[in-house]
Amino acid sequence: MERISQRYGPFFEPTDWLETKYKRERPNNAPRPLVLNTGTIADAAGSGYVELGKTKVIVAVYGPRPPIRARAGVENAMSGRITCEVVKSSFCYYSCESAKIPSRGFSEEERLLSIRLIRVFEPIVILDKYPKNSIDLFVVLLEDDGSAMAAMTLATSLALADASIELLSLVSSATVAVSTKHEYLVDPDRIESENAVGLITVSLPLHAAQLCEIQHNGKLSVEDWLSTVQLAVEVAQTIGNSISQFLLQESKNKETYPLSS
Amino acid sequence: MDKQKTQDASVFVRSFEQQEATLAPSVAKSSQFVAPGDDILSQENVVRGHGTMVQGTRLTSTVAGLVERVNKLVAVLPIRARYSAEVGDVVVGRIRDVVSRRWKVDVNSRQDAVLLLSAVNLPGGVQRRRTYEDELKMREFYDQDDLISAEVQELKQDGLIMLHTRSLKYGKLENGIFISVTAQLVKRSKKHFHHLPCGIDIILGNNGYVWIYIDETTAYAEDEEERTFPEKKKSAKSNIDQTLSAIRIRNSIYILDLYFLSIQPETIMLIYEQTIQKEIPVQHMLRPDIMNDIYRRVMNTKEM
Amino acid sequence: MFAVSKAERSYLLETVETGTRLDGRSLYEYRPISLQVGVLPSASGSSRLRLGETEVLVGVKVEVGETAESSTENVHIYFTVECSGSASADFLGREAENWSSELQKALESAYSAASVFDDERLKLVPGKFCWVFKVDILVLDTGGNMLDAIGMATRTALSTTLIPRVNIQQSEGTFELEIDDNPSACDNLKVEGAPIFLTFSLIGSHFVLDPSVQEETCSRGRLSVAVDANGDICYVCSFGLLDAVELARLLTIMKKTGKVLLDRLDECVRNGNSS
Amino acid sequence: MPREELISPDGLRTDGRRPLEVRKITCRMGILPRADGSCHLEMGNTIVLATVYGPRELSLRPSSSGIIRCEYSMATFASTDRRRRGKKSDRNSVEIASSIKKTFESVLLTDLFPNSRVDIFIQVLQADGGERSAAINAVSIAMVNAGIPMKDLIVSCSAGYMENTTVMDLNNIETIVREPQLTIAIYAHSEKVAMAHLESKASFEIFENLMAVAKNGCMQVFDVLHSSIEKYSLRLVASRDSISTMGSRA
Repeated sequence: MERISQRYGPFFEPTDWLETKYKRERPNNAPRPLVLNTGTIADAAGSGYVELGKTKVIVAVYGPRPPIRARAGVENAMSGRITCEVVKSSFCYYSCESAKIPSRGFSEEERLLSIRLIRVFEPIVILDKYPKNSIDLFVVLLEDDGSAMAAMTLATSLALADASIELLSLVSSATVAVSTKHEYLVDPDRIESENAVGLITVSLPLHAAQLCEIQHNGKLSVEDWLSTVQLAVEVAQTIGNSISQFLLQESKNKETYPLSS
Repeated sequence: MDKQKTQDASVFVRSFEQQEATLAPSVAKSSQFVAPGDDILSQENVVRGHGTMVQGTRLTSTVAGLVERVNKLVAVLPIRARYSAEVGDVVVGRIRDVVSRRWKVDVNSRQDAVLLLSAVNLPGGVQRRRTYEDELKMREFYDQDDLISAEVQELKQDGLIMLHTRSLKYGKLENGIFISVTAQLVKRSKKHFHHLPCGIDIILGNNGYVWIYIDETTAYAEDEEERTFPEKKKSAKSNIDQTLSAIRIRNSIYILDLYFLSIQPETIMLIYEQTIQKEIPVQHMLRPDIMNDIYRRVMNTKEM
Repeated sequence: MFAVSKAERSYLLETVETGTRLDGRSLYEYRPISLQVGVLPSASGSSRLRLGETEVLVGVKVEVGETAESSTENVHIYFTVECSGSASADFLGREAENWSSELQKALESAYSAASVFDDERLKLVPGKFCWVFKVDILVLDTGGNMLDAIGMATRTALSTTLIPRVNIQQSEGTFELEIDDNPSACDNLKVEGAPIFLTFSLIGSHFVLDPSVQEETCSRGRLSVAVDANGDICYVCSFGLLDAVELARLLTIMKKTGKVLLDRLDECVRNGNSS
Repeated sequence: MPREELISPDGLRTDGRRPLEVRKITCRMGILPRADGSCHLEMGNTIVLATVYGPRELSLRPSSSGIIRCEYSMATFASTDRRRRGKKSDRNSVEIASSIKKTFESVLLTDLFPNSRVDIFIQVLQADGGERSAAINAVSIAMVNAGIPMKDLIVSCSAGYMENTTVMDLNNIETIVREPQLTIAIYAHSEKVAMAHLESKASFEIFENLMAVAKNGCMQVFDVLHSSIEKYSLRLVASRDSISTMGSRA
């Protein structure tokens, strides 16, 4: 909890300055420090908080509960469904983008992120166990300093586990950027992602040799692409292991709680 | 060679325009053609049928088509339109919704047809009373999106179609391919369940919905031994062959529909055999150039 | 919404198991493509493409626009994907909007990655003026695999796009642009680098290329890749559980098929222009 | 555009037509197989695509006669100045859609399909004047293509008054001028007016003149449309019957 209150200064420097002066302060293959938390939101069935460097995401899960807005006719009632609302906090936009804040409703980016999250978790959540129910995800991206989708996936995974919703497996995710100098940068921050020639985000279930989602932007040859994906998978697995460690620890803490009180 | 197989990005303008060129316009104009609003040439005292209306002193058409005269009855049948039902028609339909004691069925008509719970055969006795449990289990009989075959039982005053499946040959459709065609291409006939010579069964619904399937009961009837072990004994090889013939039939029907040719077992087999004769692999059947070729051949054989 | 019954779904799965699809295609085969270029005389470039039941119309408008000082690009390209009324009837509420912004995003991402417009002739005044390409995509009929159809149609529309010649006069730091209106004095846009999309649907445990609506409805996942003529990957988007080991195999198929597809499209445009 | 240029001293218009001449009309029916009826209509450089679905299930409360819905939109690339218009909510589009809806409500025999609806979608692919009349003509053909019963065929044409001449079927350059312009849709046989839309004020004599010219234009349009419907339909009938006779012989 202490780390949440820690403050970071936003970047106000122009981008071209950063391009020349910017230097990665950690090894290329190391992700940024990861902060995990669950149960942050008392009201929700489950919640997860993830900090990936300066990128911060909080997710609340409500449900399984009867859908609030039923969609007529088309829904297959025999399995549940997932809804998702991603919101970028108004202070998460950086100087040049601040003008783009939509006045109302969701921006296009937020809607696309919501669809992506739903697609990641649709095959993972065992929806057959929740017929006629809906699992609602509310995601707030507090600060975006690169790899936001990965952080959101991790936080959602935590929140779903916290809500004791039946999952095939925990989901882990990682982003790898390929820099102009053809370096593989694991877990890139905002500047690195913006200047990358290739940016790959991979989400995968921890306990199967499968992938839930791949998103790639930029141009790479097939061989490079495959090796980048391979690297991202490895990183995601490492991150995933720390997530499951964390959850294990949490559940142990919970078990001991009633005894101590 | 491999390229030929995996790819075809061939160009053609519009299939209908190509067809125009190939079809000889030698149509014996046996009856008058009318468009909406056109006068129908007729004597006095005719009985006006579908597709006609009286405007002042004139008898006019309301659709585009040929004038049909049966004794005193004058009617115009539209060339293409949605299905208009008649009692006794066999239809293929898709369950659109399950509501209280009835299914709403899409039959390509002006409105959804209705299949009452009391109009289906329930397990355990044909004339059993419909209980409350039956009502709850309606989705187990026919669920949303399921395909069924049924017969038109009754037409209500406002055009509502009532269906029934009270016969063993009607009911849920399984193990096959669905294809939708123009309803007017399927002529009303005594028989709508056909067993084609290639071992495939089809249901030609009057409403333009066609179901192509492999009827396992007839397939195994020949061999008593095998009949006792269905599914398991089925050799994979024959299964693939059957599937391929079913797809070939599907594509043949697709071609008939595209070129607006009458769809009946004979014409389907004509296309089917033509493609076998020319050794056209089933995946190439729907290529525009090949379809055009098949069409031209079929029209030529007809003239001979 | 496209309806598929359980029986149809299981028959489709069984058939795909055996290596064929319900319209007779093999697993890695495209539906027949029909193409027409120059359909809209008022646009700088246009094409109409039909892929099976899917039909799209693309119009390209070329304008000279102002650009930010820092920008070094010669071309700004904007995509809009719009559903014609008859096609939008297949969607409910927000779905159409999400769907078109997804397609737009994919196109933008792929085109910005592929650096299509590295052409000297497109140079105007760096940091001052640039070309603005507005690519408007109108979906006439939705029949599955929209992304691939749109990708191909966009590429062909761009390849027929005519760029007017511009005379640049410089006087006291201000630039005067004089656009040559003569249609014969136009340059053809070079789009060798433009990518196309290839989409696989995951049906059962098999991947099928160029899914139809029915196959899309029955699929558990999707893999869309944008490739350019060199076989480089410009964009990837996938969802649904897919085996990591399959990726390499699928990419080889895509690379090969993409090449053939590009050749065929180019050939077709050439034939269309000459006749 | 200076006015003198609209009609040359020889009495020819900007696109080489005589005042009482409609543009070249071509139409193709049944081009979108998934729709019940569709029509791709070109009037000179104006291209319109109309699709008709139905009559199909009305999911609302029951009604004693059929309900018609109409959507009109203009593609972003339709006009030379690319504007982000054409959204269904656009005021101009809504107005045209509702006027087309009303026009066809009067001519379709909606009593024949209670509890059903007919959906009309109009997409203007290229706008070069006379979109309203092109749209009506296209919908009319699409209705025929869908086999929906109608009292009469509706045809539409525009007329304008400029430089002391009345001309029919205006193109884009001619519509820009602020002079009286009239678009009418009439029942082809009974010649009843189904819709009339006048822009700018016109004196009574000019109005009558415009009316007569537009009507004349409608009849020219009707001839083209009727013959293409006949050609298309007879081809389909021939196709259908040719093989069925053979089928019975086999």
